[in-house]
Amino acid sequence: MMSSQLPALQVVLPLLGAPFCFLLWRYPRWSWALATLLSWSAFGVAIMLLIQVQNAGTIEYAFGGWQAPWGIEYVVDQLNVLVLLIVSGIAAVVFPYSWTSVQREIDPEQQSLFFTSMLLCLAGLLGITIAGDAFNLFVLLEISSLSTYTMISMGRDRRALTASFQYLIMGTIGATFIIIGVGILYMLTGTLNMQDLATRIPDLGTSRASQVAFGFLITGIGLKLAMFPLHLWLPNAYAYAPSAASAFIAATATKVAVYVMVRYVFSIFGVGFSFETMHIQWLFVPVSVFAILFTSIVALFQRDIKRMLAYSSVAQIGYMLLGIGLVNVTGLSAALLHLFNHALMKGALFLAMGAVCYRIGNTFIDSMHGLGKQMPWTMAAFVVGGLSIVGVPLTTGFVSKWVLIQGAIENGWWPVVAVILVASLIAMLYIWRVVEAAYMKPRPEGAESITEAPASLLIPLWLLAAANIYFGANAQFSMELAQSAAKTLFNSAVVGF
Amino acid sequence: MLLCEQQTPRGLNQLPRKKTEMELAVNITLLLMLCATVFAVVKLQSLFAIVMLFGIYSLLSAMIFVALDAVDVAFTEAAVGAGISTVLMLATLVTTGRWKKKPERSGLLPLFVVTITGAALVWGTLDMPEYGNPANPAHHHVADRYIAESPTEIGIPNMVTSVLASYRGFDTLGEVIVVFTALVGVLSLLQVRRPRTFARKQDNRPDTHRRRPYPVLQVVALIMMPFIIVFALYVQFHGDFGPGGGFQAGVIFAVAFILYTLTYGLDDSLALTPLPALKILAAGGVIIYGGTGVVSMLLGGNFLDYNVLAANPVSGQHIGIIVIELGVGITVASVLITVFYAFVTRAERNRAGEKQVDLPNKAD
Amino acid sequence: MDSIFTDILAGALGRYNYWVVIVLMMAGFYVVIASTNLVKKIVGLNIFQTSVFIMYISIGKISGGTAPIVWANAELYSNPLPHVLILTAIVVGVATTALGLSLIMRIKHAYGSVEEDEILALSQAEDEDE
Amino acid sequence: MTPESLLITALVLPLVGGALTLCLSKFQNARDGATIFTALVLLFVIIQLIGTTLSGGTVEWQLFEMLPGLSIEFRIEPLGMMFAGIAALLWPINSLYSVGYMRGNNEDNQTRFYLFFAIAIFGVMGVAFAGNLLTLFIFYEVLTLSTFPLVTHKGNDTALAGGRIYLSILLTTSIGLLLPAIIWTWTVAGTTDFSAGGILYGKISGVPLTILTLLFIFGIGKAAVMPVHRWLPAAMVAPTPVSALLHAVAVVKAGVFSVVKIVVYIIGIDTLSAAPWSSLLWILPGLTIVVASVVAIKQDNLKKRLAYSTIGQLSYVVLGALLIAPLSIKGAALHIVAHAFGKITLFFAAGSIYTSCKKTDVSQLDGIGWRMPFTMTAFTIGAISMIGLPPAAGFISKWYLLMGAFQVEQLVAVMVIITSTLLNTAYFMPVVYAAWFRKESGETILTYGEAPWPVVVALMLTAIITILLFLFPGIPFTLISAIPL
Repeated sequence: MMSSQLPALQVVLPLLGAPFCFLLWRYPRWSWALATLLSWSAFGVAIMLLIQVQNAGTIEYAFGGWQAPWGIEYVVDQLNVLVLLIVSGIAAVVFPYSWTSVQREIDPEQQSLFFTSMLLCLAGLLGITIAGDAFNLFVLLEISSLSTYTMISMGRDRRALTASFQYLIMGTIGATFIIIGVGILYMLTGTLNMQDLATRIPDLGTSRASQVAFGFLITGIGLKLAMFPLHLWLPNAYAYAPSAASAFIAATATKVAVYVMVRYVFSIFGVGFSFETMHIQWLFVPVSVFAILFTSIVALFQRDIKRMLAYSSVAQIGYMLLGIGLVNVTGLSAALLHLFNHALMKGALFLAMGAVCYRIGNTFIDSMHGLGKQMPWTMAAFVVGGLSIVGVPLTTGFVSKWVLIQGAIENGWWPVVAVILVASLIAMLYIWRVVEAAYMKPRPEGAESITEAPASLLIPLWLLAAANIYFGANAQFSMELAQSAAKTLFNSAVVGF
Repeated sequence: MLLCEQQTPRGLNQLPRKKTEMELAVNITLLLMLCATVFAVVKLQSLFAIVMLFGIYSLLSAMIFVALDAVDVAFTEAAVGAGISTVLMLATLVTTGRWKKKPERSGLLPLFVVTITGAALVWGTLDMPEYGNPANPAHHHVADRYIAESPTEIGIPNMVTSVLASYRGFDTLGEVIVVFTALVGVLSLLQVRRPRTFARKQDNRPDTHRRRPYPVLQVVALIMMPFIIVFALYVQFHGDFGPGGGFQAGVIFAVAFILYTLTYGLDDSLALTPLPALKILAAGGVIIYGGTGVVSMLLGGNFLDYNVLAANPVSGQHIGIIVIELGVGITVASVLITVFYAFVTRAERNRAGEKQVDLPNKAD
Repeated sequence: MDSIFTDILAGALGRYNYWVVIVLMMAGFYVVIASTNLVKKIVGLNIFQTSVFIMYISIGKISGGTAPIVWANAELYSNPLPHVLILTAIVVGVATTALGLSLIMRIKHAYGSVEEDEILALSQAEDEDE
Repeated sequence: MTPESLLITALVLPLVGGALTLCLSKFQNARDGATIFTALVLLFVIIQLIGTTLSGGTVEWQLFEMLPGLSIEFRIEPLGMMFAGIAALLWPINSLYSVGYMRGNNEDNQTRFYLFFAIAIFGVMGVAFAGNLLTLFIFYEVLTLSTFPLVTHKGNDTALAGGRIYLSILLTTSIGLLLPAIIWTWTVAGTTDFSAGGILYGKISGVPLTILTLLFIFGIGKAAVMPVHRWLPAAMVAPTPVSALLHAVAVVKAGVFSVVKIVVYIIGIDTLSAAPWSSLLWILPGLTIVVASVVAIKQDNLKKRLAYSTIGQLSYVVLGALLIAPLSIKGAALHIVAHAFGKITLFFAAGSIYTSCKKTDVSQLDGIGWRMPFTMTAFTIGAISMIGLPPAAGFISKWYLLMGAFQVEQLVAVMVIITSTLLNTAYFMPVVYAAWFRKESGETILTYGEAPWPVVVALMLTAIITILLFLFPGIPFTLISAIPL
């Protein structure tokens, strides 16, 4: 009986845990413990779902016992089980980390509110991923967005407030665009269920209204995933949010948005409509090429390393869109694989920055001189993550770039190959700046002596760093998941799930 | 193209001509009024006027909703848009000031973006299904079943409530969580505190912070409160049969306390509804709603499957809907009250003359 | 000639509702992106969203129908599903508004202004100080 | 021990040595002893493996699979065995030399030096035994990254600037050119395994094949074919033992070795010779040879002169490979060996001079032969080998290269080889002449003699091997004739 309820439990556990977490406002430690426990259970559920999907194929769950399309359903398939695994896995690492980090960055009265927000955000992201209903997706999107705005606004700098507000405006515009798109689709098909939409949209042919709906959905989701040039909210949001929040959001939120994009483009509208009627690749490819180059260069000039990583994220999202824009199985596999890998690397990098912030109070590059000797473990983990961003062999980044370049070569798009490689070199430069500061510059005279971050920060950090190496050396697992999902998405254009 | 051919005007012709013409006239009038309001908002500089116009805009759209047969939506829009949102905006203006300082920036780029977006939409409407046509695809497939089956499957006459609470009950749980999330956010940004505490910090004038008593208003408010609360309870439990339900009831309930705060001050209303109690209720409502789902799971159904709550599925549905509507009402009422208190606290601090300085962004 | 004209008129009559709503939507959208005042931005956002609500409800309207509450004389009910969706969306909207307004009050407190360009200037000065 | 466990030992041993030096960092003698001991054990293991290879055994070991069909795996074949043999033979000698050099010059951070040196040797072993392109690429990068701290060992601005050039050129070429070439290969061939006759036969032809070959040649920046040679002079800021073993032998040989290996086992000689303009490819290394030799003449700094000489000599190997004649490829392989011993001797001598009297420029070397007779004797032997005169190893390899050039009737290539021999003479002989036949200038009042004994022993050893290789070329010959051409 338990196993058939898993899809609901995946979301309901953190969702209903949140009010309890909130009720413990006098006891932040308990509130954190509860949140951590729930994040672990969510990860457990995701693993069980993965096993179920691999054994039995797609799982459907009807809320309230109402069959879709009349009721709301959850669908778990090859594609979103991967995303569920990423989101809950990152949460299972970041939640334990958050306690120590939050002690330094957030006032005790607000801590349980922070943990509640994190839990709500987790629930929202998981819900978006698993939702099989276009409108339910919007509701869960708003849960995750509102909690994200809250977390960002809790940053210590006052610019956190403006960053949060800017994100709120952009995010709400994005969400409104999404409901406009969903509304038009409903008007044309009479259904909100994604599977149902996927079977009915081909009947519409190339109607103008469905093209407009497509446009609004892509723009709305594009705002959410920081598609260049709609990314302006992202750098400040990541830079000024509390460290634990930055790590969690950076590793998961945009990934979920990319997933939604893939879901709409491939399964709901279908390959034929998206790529042959709308030619969406002619948007994705130039935009992502420009994003990759431009934001990588901007990242080079950042003083705040968190902000540098944020710009790097925009570039990395470009890789994923590029993979989608290649319109071949290899490219899509690369995009999905990078979804997984980028979560690991950015998670590790932001957690490392959180540990630095814990000790020195900021993440400016000039404050990090000589840290390599004083915080050897933290900086070593940063280097691992950084190498992964660059795409050095035996890290996850290498595998994604390998497959992405392979996809580009299959299309014979040599300039795109060149762009990917040039961007790797730029990434090398911006990671190198940090390495040089930390390892080759002496600690400034008179600076107070710094000790290594506590184990409660280091253990989660190294879990992610080690995952970067493990999945870089043995990418069989992630690649198989990504590849089988990509194949399904391409092959079953109509029955998109 | 397929759609255009489907649009047989027959359905339209069979309808009483007069009624549709009336609808058309009302509609067009209201829409024109909406346009006028919106253009005033675009042009005006006074924030106070803008906010008031927004209230009017909401009220007008509520009227449109009535004209378009969406009575539940109209009820909610009136309560929320014209009510709570406007109140919250006005409370914000106390802190931020009533006037915009500068004229708009040169709006060429925004104008361009808006024009493109609008043009795309208009282009899209050209082959959209005709407005109001009963043959439109939107009205078939899924909606058919709600209209045909819900009175027997769920057993209540208000189809909106059936869909809201049962068929799409999980959406509504999500909606309650969104409200709850907003509470978490507002509480993390603003504090709820008795104004007396910081008035004392600022100076030693003991009484200036208290509102001058408005005896007439206070008495009227006190008389009105029970009626408002009774009305809220009516809306809460009558939602199955007519427009209304937990959300609208929650808003009305909150309005009673907002009225009380406006006339008696935050000190007194916080004594009436202490903050911890409000927080517990806010979380409690969510737990009641979610708990219903968990119970149905434990009884062997899917999450939020009310059929298993009683021996007879229809009475199960009844129980489920009543319980979850209660959860919605409790959460919405307590969240809105708390949010309002938080806004008032901030406004009171301003009144108490706290300096506007660059403080580190900490919980103040 | 005449039939073309009536066709156009019929088409326009079938769509005027959408068109007006689009105008409203775009006006709200314009206020959001063009206004420099944060409060006005939030008002614009609300207008934008409310207009989308009207669009949804228009989709659900059936000419000559009545509110979807069962009563004896009713022959045709309007579509209840958009109503449900918009109920949810209204609530989401007010939640966003409350959060946005709280942020504005904190921004006012931290920067002493709610004008976007002034805040931007202050932030940039801060960026350079670092 | 089974051949397989020998292979694993050969790979792991340098890392163990590195770990040992780290553990023993407090005890200088024990630490240095550990390094030399590890090097000797490695030599022993490699000799065993050479035995296995000569008797025709094949050894394979797969570490893990990264992606389906794409794994980290090792496979011993004659060419790689030869490369590993050179490195293993020179590591103990170089370690001995390092001990003398590092102590003689009171260098800081000696433990770090030995640690990264050991990691670099680990990289070399990986490159030598790589069973496919991916493995080769990974260890190639390990070699690049692990030598960076060695190049910047002094830690001053010059060293950092040199290090930056070093790293940026090597990484840029490998990521920007070599990596796409590898992925391209994988995309068309479905594998990156090294196998006899190449894997690209029938998979790719025409101009794309030529482009792919060029990507490989320039992508392997370590082969220093102009214009991607700039990193090598820049790397000369490193302590001399590093320049000697790594930038005369291990790193640069890893480059040319990879080129030869790719030409033979990936592209395949027959496939390559069918590609358009393939008969002109040799012009790239040919030009490099001439230009590098001319530049070398102008260098006054001895290590810089040696560096440009290295660039020229490396291109001999590349030239041998790109002439696409079986004989020239054998010559190329042989030149890897010959150049290794000759050039390391020369560097050892330069380091020896620096250690004993801090002289770095050619113009300061008048009469130095009589103060440091062993050093300069060794230098002379090295120089003879570089020029390609008997009785040194360089003679044999150049002979084969010339034969190869005749075989494919590239008379211009023959001219290039002959011209460069003259140029070699022009930049080495003045040094030898000055050292032995010029009088020391009167201003020098310093008295100095030979460098510390470990330095002298080491350089004499390599000089002797250079001559022995001419007299008894049996083992390298046997290995080379086992290369499937």
